[in-house]
Amino acid sequence: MTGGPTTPAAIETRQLCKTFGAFVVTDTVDFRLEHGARHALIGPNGAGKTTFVNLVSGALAPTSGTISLNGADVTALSQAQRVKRGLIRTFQINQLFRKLTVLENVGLAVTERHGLAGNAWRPAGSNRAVLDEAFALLERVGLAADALRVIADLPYGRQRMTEIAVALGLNPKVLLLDEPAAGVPTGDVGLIIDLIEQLPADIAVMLIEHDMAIVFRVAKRITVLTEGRVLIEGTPADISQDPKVREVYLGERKPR
Amino acid sequence: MTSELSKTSPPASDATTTAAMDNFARAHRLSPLEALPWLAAVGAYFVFPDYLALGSQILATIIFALSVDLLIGYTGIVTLGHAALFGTGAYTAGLLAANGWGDPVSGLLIAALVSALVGFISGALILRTHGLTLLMQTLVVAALLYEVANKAGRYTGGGDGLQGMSVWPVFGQFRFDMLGKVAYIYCLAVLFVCWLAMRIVVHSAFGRSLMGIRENVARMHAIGTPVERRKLFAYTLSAGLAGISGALIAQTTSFVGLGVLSLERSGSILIMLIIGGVGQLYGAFIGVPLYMIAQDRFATIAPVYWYFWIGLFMVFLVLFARGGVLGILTRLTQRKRGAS
Amino acid sequence: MSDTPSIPQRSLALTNVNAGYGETVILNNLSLELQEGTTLAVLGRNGVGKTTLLSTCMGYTRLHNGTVSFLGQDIGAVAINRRSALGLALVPQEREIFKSLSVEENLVVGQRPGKWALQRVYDFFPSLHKRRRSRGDQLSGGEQQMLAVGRALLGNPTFLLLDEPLEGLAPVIVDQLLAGLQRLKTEENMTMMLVEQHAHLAMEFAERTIVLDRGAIVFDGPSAELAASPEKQAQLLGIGGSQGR
Amino acid sequence: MSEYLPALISIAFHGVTLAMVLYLISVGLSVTMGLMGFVNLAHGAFAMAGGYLASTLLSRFGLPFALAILLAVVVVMLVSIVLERLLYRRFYGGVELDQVLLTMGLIFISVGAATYIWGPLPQPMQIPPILQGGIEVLGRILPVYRVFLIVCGAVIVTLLWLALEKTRFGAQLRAAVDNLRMAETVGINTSRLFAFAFALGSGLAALGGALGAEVFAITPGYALEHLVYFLIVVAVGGLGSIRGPFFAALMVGIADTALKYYVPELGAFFIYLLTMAILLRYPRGLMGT
Repeated sequence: MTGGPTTPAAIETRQLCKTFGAFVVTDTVDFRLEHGARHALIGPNGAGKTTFVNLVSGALAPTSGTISLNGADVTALSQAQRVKRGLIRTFQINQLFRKLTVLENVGLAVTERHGLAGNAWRPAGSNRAVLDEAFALLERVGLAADALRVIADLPYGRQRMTEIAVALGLNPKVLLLDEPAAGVPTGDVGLIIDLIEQLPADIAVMLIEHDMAIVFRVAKRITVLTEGRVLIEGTPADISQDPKVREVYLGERKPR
Repeated sequence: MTSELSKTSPPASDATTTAAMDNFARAHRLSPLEALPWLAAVGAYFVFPDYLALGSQILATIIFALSVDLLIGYTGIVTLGHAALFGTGAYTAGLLAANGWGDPVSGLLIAALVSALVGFISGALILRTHGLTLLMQTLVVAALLYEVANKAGRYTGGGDGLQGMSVWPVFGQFRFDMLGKVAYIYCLAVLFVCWLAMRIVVHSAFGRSLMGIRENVARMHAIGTPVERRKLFAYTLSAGLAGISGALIAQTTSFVGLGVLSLERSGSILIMLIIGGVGQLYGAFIGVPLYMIAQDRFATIAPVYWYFWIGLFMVFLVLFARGGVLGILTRLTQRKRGAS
Repeated sequence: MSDTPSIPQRSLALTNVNAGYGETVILNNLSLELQEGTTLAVLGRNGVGKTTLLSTCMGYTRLHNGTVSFLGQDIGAVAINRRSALGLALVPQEREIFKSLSVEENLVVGQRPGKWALQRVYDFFPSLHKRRRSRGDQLSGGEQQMLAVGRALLGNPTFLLLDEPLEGLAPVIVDQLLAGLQRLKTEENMTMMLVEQHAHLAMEFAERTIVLDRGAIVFDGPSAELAASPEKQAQLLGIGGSQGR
Repeated sequence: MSEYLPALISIAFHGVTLAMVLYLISVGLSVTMGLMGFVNLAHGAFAMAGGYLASTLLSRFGLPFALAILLAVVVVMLVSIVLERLLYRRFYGGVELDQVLLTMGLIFISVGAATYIWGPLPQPMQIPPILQGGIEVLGRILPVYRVFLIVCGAVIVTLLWLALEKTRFGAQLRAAVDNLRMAETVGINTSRLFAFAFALGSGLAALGGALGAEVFAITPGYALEHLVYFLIVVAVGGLGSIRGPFFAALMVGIADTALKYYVPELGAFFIYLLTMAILLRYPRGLMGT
C-alpha cells in the first residue's frame, strides 16, 4: 500500500468498452472517481452516460476493459456483489415500488443490506431494528412525514428523494446518481440539491446531470463524454471555459 | 451487522407513526377469516361423507395450486410446465409404493425431495431465460419428463399407468379405508402443514423480496438482491410443494398415470389458481374446489360440454374478472367501504 | 390552394399541456401556437423536454393535462398513424430507419398520394437514388438522415417535426441538409419545428425560437432577437453564465 | 452404402413432409408472437378447424378437393379476424398470464366444440383418387399424396416469401417488426396490419391442418396435443421471423422422423433435449431479432 505512487481510486475504469452489435456506446474510457469525490459526468444525449453507469454498477457487462473498486477488480462481479461492497446506483427514471410506502421501499433495501432478505422464516415486518433504521434515515433526509405514504401518491420531487434514500439505505461508499433531478419541477429542484450537498463527505459521488446549475453547485470535477469517449476532464472552471466543450456540448459554431 | 443496527438513532417518537409501524409489523398475524377454509374442510368431512374421495383430491390439488401461486403470483414466473414437478412427486411416491416401500409419510418426504431436486436442476438451467423463452422452457421440461415416463414403460407402465402400488397405513396405524376417511384426514393434515409453510414464506423477508422481483427486477438488482438465487430458491420450494401434491394423489388413489405429467395438468392447475385469484395465498383454496366440484358435476352429466364451458368461463374471467374470485370479493368490499 | 396570399391559418396549438412518460411529467403546463408556413427553433439544454415536446405532438407521450390541436382538430386522443394521415411527420433523433427494408422500401412503406412522389425525393436527395437498393442498416449517418427526411416527405405532410437532424453529421452534409430544409421552407411553405443543439444554425434557419427549461418555455420570440443578444444566450443556453449562481 | 440409401430417402422424404405441415401451421404463430407480443397457445385450433371444415365439405357436401380446402381456409380466416378484433387485440403486448389464460380458454372451447360436432374419433380426410397410390423413387415407393404435400408446401412457402419481399404489405409487416412506433409514425395502420397478419397466419394454419390431416390426425384434442411442437418450431426458429421457423421445422421434421425410425424407444425425447439446449444457447431462437 505504502509503496504505490497513487492510492487506489474509489472507482477506476481502464480501457472500458461496450458495443451493441456494430454500435460503440462506450469507447475505451479511462475514468477515476476519487474517494469522497463530487464528480459530474456530462455530455449530450446519446453520449453513453447511462450506459457508463450500467457498466460500472454491473447491470451491463463490458465488451472489454476493467472496472475496479478501491483497487480490487470487480469486472466479473455481479451487481449484487458490487452492492455488497458499497457501490450503489440510482435510476434516471424512478424504479420504486409504487404501491409500497416510502418506508417499505427503504426498508427493503435495509433488509437486503443486513443480509436478512434471504430469510424465509421470520415475518418481514417483525424486525423492528430494520424499520427503525429506515425511519431514522428518512428523518435525516427530510422524508419522515412521508414515511407511510404510498409512492404513487407522492409529488415527483419527493419520489426522486426516495430514490436517493433507498440508495442511502444500502450504506454506499460510492454513489452513482443518474440524473437525480430529471423531471423534477423547478420549484423542487432545491430539495434535491440540498439532499446531494448533505451527503456524508466520505461517500464518493458520481453525478450525471443535464442541469448545469446543479452540476456547478455540486461538482468539484467534471468529465465530459461524447459519443462514448472522454472528451475532457477538469475543474468546473476549466470545463466552462473550454471551447471544445462549448462546441460539442452546446452545439455552438461560428455563424458562417 | 449488529453494530450497523445499533448505530442508528432511537426509534420514531411520533405516536401515530409508532402505531402505524406496529400495524405494519403485525401484518403477518393471523386474521379470524383465515379459519374459514379449515372450518369448511372439517365441516365437509361430516356433511359429505360420500364425497371424501373427491375431497381428498381437492385438498391435495390445493397444495399444487399453492406451489404454482408461489411462482406465478409471488415471483412472477409464468410456468406452463409445472406438471413436471407434480408428476415427479407422483411417480416417486408411486414407484416407492410399487417396489416395496409403502410408508406414506416417508414416501411423501422423499417425493418432495426428489421433486425439489428436479426443480433445482431444471430451474438452474431454465431460469436464466425470460418471458416467452422461459415459458417455452417450462413446457419443454414437462414434455421431456412426459416422454421419459412414457418410454420407460418397464418401470412406469407407460400409457397404462403404474400398476401394483401398495400403500401402508399412515404411521403404521391408520389404514386407508374404502370410504376415504383416512385419506381425507391425511390430505387435510398435509395441506395444513404446507399452507403453514407457504404462509410463513410469503410473509417473510424472502417472500417480500420475491414480490419485489415480480414488481421491479431492476430495482432489486440495484439494492443488491441476488435475484437469480432467490428465483431458484423459490422454484425449488415450489417444486417440493408440487411434488408433495403429486405424491399425495398417487398415495390416496394408489395409481399414477401419464396424465400427471401432461400439459393438460399444467394448464388446468393454472386455471384453477386464476379462478381463485393469483398472489393472495387463498386463491388456491377457492379456485381448486370450485373447478373440481364443477368438473365432477358437469363431467359426469355431459363430459363433452365440460371443456367448452370451462373454456368459455376462462375467456369471461380474463375479459371481465381479472383477479379471480378473490379479486371480485376485494372489489365488492372496497366498493361497499367507498359507498359508506 | 388559391394563389392569393391567404390569412395564415393556425397549424399546431398546445394549450396548458402536461405530458410525459408513464407517471413522469416532463412538460409542465406548456402552451404554444404555430401558424401555417412558419418555422420554429426549439432550443434548450439537454434534458429539458425538447424531444418530449416533439413526441407529444406525434402522440408518443402520455398527455396528463391540456389539449393538443392540429389544423383546428383536437388530436390529443388521436392515434399516431392517424396524426401522420392528418399531415404531421417526424424525423426522429435516432433516425430510426427500418433496418431490414431497402432504401426505396423505407421511402414508400408509408407513402401517401400527393405532390411528393418517389422521384421527387430522389431529385431532392440524389445520393438516396444511388443507394436505393441498399438495406437501411448499410447507410452512412448522413444518408440515414436524408432517408429519414425523405421518408417523412413521402407521407406528404404539411408539418415537419425535426429532432436534431444535424447531429453527428459531417459539415458538408450539414450544409446539404440545411439547403434542402431551406428549400422546403421557401418553395413548399412547409411548417417546421426544429429541435437543435446547433443553436446558431437553428436560429439562422427559423424565424421564431423558443427556449425550454424544465419542461416550460422560458423564451419565445423572433430568432433574431435571441441571436443578437449574447447575454441572453449565455443566460438561457450557455454554461458559462450559470456558473456564478 | 446402398443398403442405407432407401432408408435415408425415406427419412428425408417423410421428414420434409412433416416439416412442411409444421411450417405452414406454425409460421402464423411466429408472427403473432414476434409482432404482437402475444402468446397464442390456441393457434393450433385454427389448424384443427381447417381440417374439420375441409373434411366435412368433402365428405358431406361432396365439394371438389381444392374448393373444399380453399373454402375451409377462407372461413377460418374470417373467424380469426372476428376473434382478433373481439378478443386478441385487447391483450397485445400485455400480461403474459392473461394471454395464456385467454388462449387456454379458447383451446378448451375448441376441444368441447369439436367433440360435440364431430365426436371424439379422428376425422377421415377423403383424398381424391388422383392423389392416391404411390410412385417409385430410387427403389422406394413413395405415396403420391405426400409428394403433392411437399410440392404444395414449397409453392406456398415461395409465394409467402415473395409476398413478404415484394409487396407493400410485406414491407409494412417487416417495418412493424423492426420498429413498431416508427411504423405508426410513417402512417402505417398497425392495428389493421395486425388483423391482416393474424388472418393470414390463421389461414396458413388452416391450410396446414387440412392438407396435413394424415400427418396430424384431426381430433378434438389437436390444439393441445401438438402445441409443444408448434411452439418449438417458433421458439427455435426465432419469434417474429418468417424464415427461421422454416429451418426449425425442417430440423424438427427430419430429426423426429429419423429418431422414430432408428430409436423409436426414445420417441421425442431428443427433440425436447435439443430444443432446451438451443434455447439456452440462443434464447431468441436461431433467427430471432
